[in-house]
Amino acid sequence: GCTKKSDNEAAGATTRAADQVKIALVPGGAHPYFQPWKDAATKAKADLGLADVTFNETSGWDQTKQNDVLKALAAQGYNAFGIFGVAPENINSTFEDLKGQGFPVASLASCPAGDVNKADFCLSTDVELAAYKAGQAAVEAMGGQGNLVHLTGNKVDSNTQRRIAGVQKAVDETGGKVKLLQTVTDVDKDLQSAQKAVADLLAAKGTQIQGIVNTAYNPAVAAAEGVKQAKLPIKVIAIDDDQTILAGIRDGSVAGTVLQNPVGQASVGSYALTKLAGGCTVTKPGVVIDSGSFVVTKANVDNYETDRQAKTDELKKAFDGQYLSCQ
Amino acid sequence: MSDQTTTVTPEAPPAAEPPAPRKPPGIPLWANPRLGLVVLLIGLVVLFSTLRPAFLNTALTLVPLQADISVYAVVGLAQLMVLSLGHMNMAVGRMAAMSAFAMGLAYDRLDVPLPVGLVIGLAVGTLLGALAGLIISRTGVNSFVVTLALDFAMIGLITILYTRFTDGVAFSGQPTSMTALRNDTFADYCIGNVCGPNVPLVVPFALVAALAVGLLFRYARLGREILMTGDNARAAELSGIPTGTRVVQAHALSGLLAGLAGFLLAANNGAFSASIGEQFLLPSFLGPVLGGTLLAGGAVSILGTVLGATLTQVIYKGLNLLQFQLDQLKLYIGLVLLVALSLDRVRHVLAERRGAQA
Amino acid sequence: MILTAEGLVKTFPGVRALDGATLRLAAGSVHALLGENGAGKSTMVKLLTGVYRPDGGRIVLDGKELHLTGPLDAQRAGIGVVHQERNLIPAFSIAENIVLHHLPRRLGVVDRNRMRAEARRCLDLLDLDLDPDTPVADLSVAHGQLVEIAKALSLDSKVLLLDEPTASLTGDEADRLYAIVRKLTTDGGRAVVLVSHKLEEVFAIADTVTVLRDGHSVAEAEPLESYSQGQVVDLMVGRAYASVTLAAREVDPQTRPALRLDRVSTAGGHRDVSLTVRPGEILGLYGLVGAGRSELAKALLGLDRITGGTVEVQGQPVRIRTVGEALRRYKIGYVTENRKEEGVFLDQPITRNIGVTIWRRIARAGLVTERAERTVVADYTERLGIRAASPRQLAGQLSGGNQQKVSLAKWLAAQCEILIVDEPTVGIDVRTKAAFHELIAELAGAGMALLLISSDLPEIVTLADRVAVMNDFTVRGELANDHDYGRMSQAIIRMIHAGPDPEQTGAGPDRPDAAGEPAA
Amino acid sequence: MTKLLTARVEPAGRLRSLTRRPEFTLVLVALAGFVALAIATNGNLLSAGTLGAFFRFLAVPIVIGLAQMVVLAIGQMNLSVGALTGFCAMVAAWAMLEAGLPAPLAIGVALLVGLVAGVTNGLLVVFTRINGFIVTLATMTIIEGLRYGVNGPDTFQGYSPGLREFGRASLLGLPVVFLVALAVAALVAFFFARTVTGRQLLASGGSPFAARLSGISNDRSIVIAHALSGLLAGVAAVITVASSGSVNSSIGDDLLLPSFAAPIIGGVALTGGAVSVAGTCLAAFIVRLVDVLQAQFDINRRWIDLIVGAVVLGAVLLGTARQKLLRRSS
Ligand SMILES: Nc1ncnc2c1ncn2[C@@H]1O[C@H](COP(=O)(O)OP(=O)(O)OP(=O)(O)O)[C@@H](O)[C@H]1O
Ligand SMILES: Nc1ncnc2c1ncn2[C@@H]1O[C@H](COP(=O)(O)OP(=O)(O)OP(=O)(O)O)[C@@H](O)[C@H]1O
Ligand SMILES: [Mg+2]
Ligand SMILES: [Mg+2]
Repeated sequence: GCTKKSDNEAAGATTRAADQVKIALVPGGAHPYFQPWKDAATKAKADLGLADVTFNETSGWDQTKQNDVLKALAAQGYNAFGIFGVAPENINSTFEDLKGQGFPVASLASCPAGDVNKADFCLSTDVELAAYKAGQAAVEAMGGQGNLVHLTGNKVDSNTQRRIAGVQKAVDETGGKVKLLQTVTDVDKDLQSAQKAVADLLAAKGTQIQGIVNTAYNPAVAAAEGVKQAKLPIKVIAIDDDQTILAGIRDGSVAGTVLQNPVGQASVGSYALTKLAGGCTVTKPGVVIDSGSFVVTKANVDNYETDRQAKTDELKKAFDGQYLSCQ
Repeated sequence: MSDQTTTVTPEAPPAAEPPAPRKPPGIPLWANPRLGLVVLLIGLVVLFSTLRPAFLNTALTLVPLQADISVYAVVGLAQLMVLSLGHMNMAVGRMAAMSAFAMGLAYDRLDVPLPVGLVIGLAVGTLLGALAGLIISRTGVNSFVVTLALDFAMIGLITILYTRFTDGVAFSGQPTSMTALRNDTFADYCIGNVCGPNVPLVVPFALVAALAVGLLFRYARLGREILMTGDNARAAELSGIPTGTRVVQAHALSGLLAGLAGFLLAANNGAFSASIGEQFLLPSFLGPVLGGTLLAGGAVSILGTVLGATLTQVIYKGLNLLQFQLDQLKLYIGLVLLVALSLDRVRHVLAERRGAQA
Repeated sequence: MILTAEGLVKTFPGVRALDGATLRLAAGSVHALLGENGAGKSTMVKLLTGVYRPDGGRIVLDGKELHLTGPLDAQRAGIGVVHQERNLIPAFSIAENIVLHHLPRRLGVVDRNRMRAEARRCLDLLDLDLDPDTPVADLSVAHGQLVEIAKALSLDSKVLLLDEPTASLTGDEADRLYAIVRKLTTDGGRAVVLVSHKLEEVFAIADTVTVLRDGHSVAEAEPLESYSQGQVVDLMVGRAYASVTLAAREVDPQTRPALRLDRVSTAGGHRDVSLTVRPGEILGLYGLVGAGRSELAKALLGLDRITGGTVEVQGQPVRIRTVGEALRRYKIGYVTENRKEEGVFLDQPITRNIGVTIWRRIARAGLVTERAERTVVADYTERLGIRAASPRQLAGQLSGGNQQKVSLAKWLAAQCEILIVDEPTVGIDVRTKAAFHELIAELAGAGMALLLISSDLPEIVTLADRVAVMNDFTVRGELANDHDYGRMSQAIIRMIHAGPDPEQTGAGPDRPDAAGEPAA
Repeated sequence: MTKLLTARVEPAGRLRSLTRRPEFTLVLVALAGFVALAIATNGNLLSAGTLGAFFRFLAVPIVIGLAQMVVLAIGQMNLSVGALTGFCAMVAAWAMLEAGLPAPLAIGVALLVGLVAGVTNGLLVVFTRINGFIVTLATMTIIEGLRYGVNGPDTFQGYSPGLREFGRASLLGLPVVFLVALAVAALVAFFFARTVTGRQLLASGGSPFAARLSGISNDRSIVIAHALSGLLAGVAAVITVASSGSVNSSIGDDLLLPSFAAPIIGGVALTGGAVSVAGTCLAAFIVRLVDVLQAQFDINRRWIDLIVGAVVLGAVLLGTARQKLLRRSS
C-alpha cells in the first residue's frame, strides 16, 4: 500500500554557536520604518559575534514573494529569522515552515492575526496601545474637545483594525467631548494618494476639524504638509521619527508623534534569536512582547532616544530573565 | 437553355506546377522560438547554480520553484485564453481573488471537501470571465477597457466581501488536504521503498491545465474556432462561427484558469486571503509573450507559455539567491527580461538572413 | 528607356516571387505588365517603389542606378504608384491623404490652405468634384480608389505605376482614368506602367507589354500590336489555350425552388425583392457597384434584419438569424466578395481555412480528428488546384487567386445546397477565372442552387441561366439568358436605366453614389 | 458629384456637428456631475479652498492621461508612465536637495530624464519589434528600481521654497499648476491637429502600412510618441514636486490605471490613429469628481473603486451607444 513519510522527522533542532549563526531580518517590503534595522543588524553582528546578519527588504509587500525570499535566504545558509510578515493572517504557515527546518524564528514589528503565534516569540509594537497613545496625545493637543480624524492604512489588515480600535478607545474616554469625525483608510499605498486625500479632506471639512491622528506613514507626511499649507489650526499627531516628521515637530506643524522601537526590535530580536540558536528555549512558545511606544512632542523631541534605549535594555533583561530558559 | 456557351479553359489540369516549392514553409528547428527559450533557460540555470550552488537545493529552491512555476504557468494560460482572441484580461488577478474568496467561504462556512470547494471557486471565476466576455461581445467595447473597469469594480468588491465575511482578511478554516498540497511532494508518498519524485503536489494541477488548453486549441472545435475568431472575427462570423459565443467562452475559460491559479496560490501560501491575485497581472502577460504568443490573436503557444513562466520564476529565484537589494533586483529583472525578449528578435533577424540566402 | 529594371529577384519565406525579371520602360508610353495571379506583378511594383528591397538585380532610372531604401526614396526619384491594396488613412481628409507624402509646412505646422489647393488641383485633374475636407472613411470604394490615383498624380512623377487601378471602378470611371493616363503620357512625356487583368482595357490603352510568368519575364517590352489577346494569354499561362465548352444545363421550371424570396425588404433598405433559384440553376444577379446585392446576401444570412416579405428555403418559410444557422440548418453558403477582410484567415494555415466549416461535422465529442480534416482538405485543394508549398502554408502567403480559391473551397467542403457567390473573379487572372467558371458550372450541374453576384457582365452572360438585374436596392427585372453577349448586355443595361418607380424621385443613373443613404 | 459628399457645414450644422462629437457626452456628464455635487455639498464644492484642491489635484491626472494618450495615438501603450513620473520627481528633489541645483535646473533635469527614458522606450520598441506593452512592462520594472535607488524608502522634503510657492500659487482663483496642465494639453492638441510631425504620428497610428507608403517612417513615429510620453511624465513629475511639497519612492504607484482611464473614457481608441485631448481632460475631471465625492461624504474607498469601475464602463458604453444612435439616425 501507499504510505506517507512522517512529517517532522527533519525537525531535530541543532544548536549553533554564535559564530555559526546567520540571522536574516526580513521586513514586508521597503518602508522607512525598517531602515533602522539595517544599522541595528550591523551592530548586532559585531556585538554578538555572529557569522552574519543580513537585511532584505525585497519582499514587495507580497506574501508569496516574501516566502520566496525567505526560502532563498535559508538556501543561502541563513539559519535564524526575524520577520515582519506581509500577511498577518497567513504568516503563521510561513513560520511553521521555517521552524520545521529547525530554525529559530521571531515575528518582529508585527504579530500574526488572531491569537496564535507560531513563531518562537513576537516582539512588536502593541499597535492598539500605540494607537491609543496617539489618540490620547491628539485629544490632549486639541485641548480635550473638538473633532478628530483618523488616517490609516490598508483596511483589510488586522493591524489596521487594531489601530482603529485603539484610537476609538482614546476618543471614547473623553465622554463625547471629542468626536471621531471620520476614519480614512487605505491612504498609505503611496504618498500622492495620501496628499490628495488630505487636501480633499481639508477642503471638505477643514474648518470643522481640530485634530488629525495618523497611524500610517504616508498620510502622516501628507497631513503635516497639508495642514501647514492650508494654514489651519489643526493639531496633527504623526507616527514614527522620520526626518520630515521630526522637522515638523520642531517647527510646530506637527503636534506630536508616536514612536515605535525598530532598533530595539532588531537588536533584541537578534539577541534572542542567537540565544535560541545556541540551545535556549522560549518559556512560553509564541509569547507576544510589546517593544514599546513613546509619545514625542516638542518638549522631548531632543531627548526621546534615552527613553527608547532604556526600554531596549529592559527588553533584553526581560528576555534573559523571563522569556528564555537556557541551560 | 440548350445553347452552349464557351469560355477559355486550360487544356490540361494545372498539374505542371510552376512555383515549385523550393523549401517547406516551416521554420528550421534552430529558429523555433521555444528552443531559444530552452537554451536561455539552461544558460541561466547553469549561471545561477555556478554562482550559487544553493540554486540546486531541493527542499529550499527546486521544490518551491516548481510550486511557483505552477501558479504562474496557470496565470499565463489564463491570459493566453484571451490573447488567442487578440483580447486582454486586465482582471485576471481579481478574478482569481473572487474565486479564492468563494473557495475560502465554502471551506470555512460550509466545511465542504476540497474538490467541492474547488469546483465552486472555479465556477465563480468562470462566471466572472463570462460576464466580461458577454459585455465585450454585446457592446463591442475593447476588452482592455471592459476588463480594466471590471478590475476596478472588483478591487472594491473583494475588500467589502472580506471585511463582511471574515474578521481579519483571510478565512481561517480550510480542509486538511490543503496543508498536504502546500507542504508535501510526491517524495513523501511511498509504495514500499519506492517514493515519488521531488515534485510538489500542486504541479499536476498546472500540468493538467496546460495539457487541457493545448488539447483545446489543437483538437477541439471550440479552441480552433476561438483562434479563427481571433485571427479575423469578420471572416469567422461569415464562416458560420458564432463569434459572440466564442468570445464569451474564451473569457469564461480565462476566468476559470484564473480561479485555478488563485486556488494554487492559496495552497502555496496557506490561506485564502484578500491579497490573492494582486500580483498576477504582469506575469500573466510575461509568460505567453516570452513564449512567443503575440498580442494580436489567432495564434498561441502553450509550451511557450509554460517555458516563459518558468523563465521568469527562474530569474526571480536566481536573483533572490544572489541577494540583490530592492533597487538592483528590479533593475536586473527588467534587464534580463529585455534581453530575453530581444533574443527572440535576434533569432528572427538571423532566420530572415538565412531564409533570404536559401 | 526612362526606367530599366534587370534581373530582379525577390524571395519570401518559401516562395521566390521574382526570379530575374526584367522591365524596360520608354518615356511617353503606357506599358502593360501582365501575368497570372501570383506571377509577381505586384512584387515588381513594390520593388520599383521601395516597399521591398530586391534580393538581386538593379534598377536604373534616367541612366542612374537607384538604391531604394524606402517608399520615400522612390517618391523623391520621381516614381509614383497606386498599389493594388487601398492605402488611405481613413480618419484623415481627402486633402491630407493626397498630399501626405509632402505635407506643405510652415515652421513645422501644416499649411492647410496650400494643402487644400494642392489637393483641389489633383482632384480637378480627375474631374472629381469631392470636398477635400471630407474624411476618407466616408468615401465609397470607388471614390477611395480615385483619391488614391489623385494622390499618385500629386507627385508629378516621371514614372507612374498603376497596380490594378480599375478593379473597383465602373466603366465610366475607368474610361476617365484612361483618358488622364493618355494625357499624362502624350502631353507630359511620362511613362505609365499598368497592371490589369482586364485585357480589353489593356489592349485599348497600352503601347508595350511585359508578361511575367512564375517570376520570369517571358515577354519584355514588346509592342502590344504584335499580339492578339489569345497570344498574350498563352504567354501568361505558358501553353496554348483552347476554348472549352461548358456543359449545358437543363432546369425544369417546375422544380421546387431551393431559395425563394418574395417581396423581401430589409433594414438595409431593400424593397420588394423577389427572386427564385432552383437546384441545378445559376441565377445571375447583376448590378452596378452599390446596387445592394452583397447587402441582400448578408441579410439572407442573418447579418441584417429582414423587415418584410418571406424567404423560403426548399419550400419552407424560414427566419435565419446567424450564418451558422444558414449553414447548418439550411445548407446555405456565402463566398464573400471581400476575401482579405471577410473571406480568408490570413494567419492560419490552408487546412484550417478550409476546415473551418467542417469541424462540426467531423468532430467526435468536440474533438477534431486531424486525419479526417486532412483528407477532406486535400480533396478540395486538389479539386480547385490550389497552389501552395504545403497545406500548412499560411493563407496570407498565397497569391490573390489562390486565396480566392481557399475562400471558395471552404464552402464546397461545407456541402451546401445553396451557394451565394459574390464577385468570385475580381482580380483573378484569365486562366483561374476560366477554372472558376468551369467549377461553378460543374457545381450547378451537380444540383447545387447558385446565386451568382457579379459586376462582370461577360461573366454573367457566360454562366447564368437567368439574370436578375438589381439597382438601387430593388430588383428591376429578370431575363432569361440566351448567352448572346451583345443582346444580353443591351437588355440588361436598358433594364438598369429603365426609369425609377414613379414614386421614387431623384434616383437617376448616378444613383449608386448616393447608395449610402438607401432608406432616404 | 454627390450632395452628401460636397455638403458644406452650415452655421446651424456646425452646432449640430459639435453636439455630435463623442466629447459632447462627456461635457454633459461632467457638467451634470459637477452641478449635482455642488448642490449636494450645499455649495461647499464652490468654496475657494475646495475648488482650489479640486483643480490642483486635477493637474497630474490630466498630464498623465495625455502621456498615455500620445502613445495610444500610435496604437501602443506605455506601462512605465507612473513609475517614470515617480522617478523624475525623485530626481528633481534629489537634484535640489543633494546636488544643490537651483529649482529651474532641477526641473530641466527631471524633464530631460523623462525624455531620455521615453526615447529609450521608443528605441527598444523599434529595435526589438516587441509590442510596446511588453517593452514598457520591462522598463517599468527597471525604472521602479531606479526610483527606489534615489533615496530608498525615505521622503524628500523641504526643497526649493520658490518651487513649492509656485505649486501653491493661484491665478484668477485657479491653481497655477492646473493652468500649466491646461497649457500642456493645448500644446498637445495643437501638436496633433496642426504640426506635420503630429499628423504623421496619427497617420502611423491609423494605418502604419499606408503611412509607410507615404514615406512616413513608422519607427520615427514610435520613437517620437514614446519620447513625448516620457516628457509628459516628466511634466507630471514637476507638477507633483511643486504642488505636493514632499516626494518619496511611492510616487507614481497610483498613476498607471488613471493614465489609461482618462484617454479611454475620453474616447481614444486603443487601436491608434485618433486622439482626443478634450476628452482626456474631461474624463480626468469626471474621475476627480468621484474623488471629491468620496471626501465630501466619507464614502468607503472600496466603494469608490467600484464606482470608478462602473463610471468607466458606463461612460464608454454610453459613448458607444450614442455613436450607434447617431449613425442610425443619419
Ligand atoms: N509578403 C509576402 N510573403 C510571402 N509571399 C508573398 C508575399 N507577397 C507575395 N508573395 C508571393 O509572391 C508571389 C507573387 O505575388 P504577387 O503579389 O507579386 O503576385 P501578382 O502577380 O501581383 O498576383 P495578383 O494578380 O494575384 O495580384 C506569390 O506566390 C505570393 O504568394
Ligand atoms: N459608390 C458608392 N457610393 C456610396 N456608397 C456606396 C457605393 N458603393 C457601395 N456603397 C455602399 O457600400 C455598401 C456595400 O454595398 P453592396 O456591396 O451591397 O453593393 P453591391 O451591389 O453588392 O455592390 P458591389 O458590386 O460592390 O458588390 C453599401 O452600404 C452601399 O451603400
Ligand atoms: Mg498583384
Ligand atoms: Mg458587393
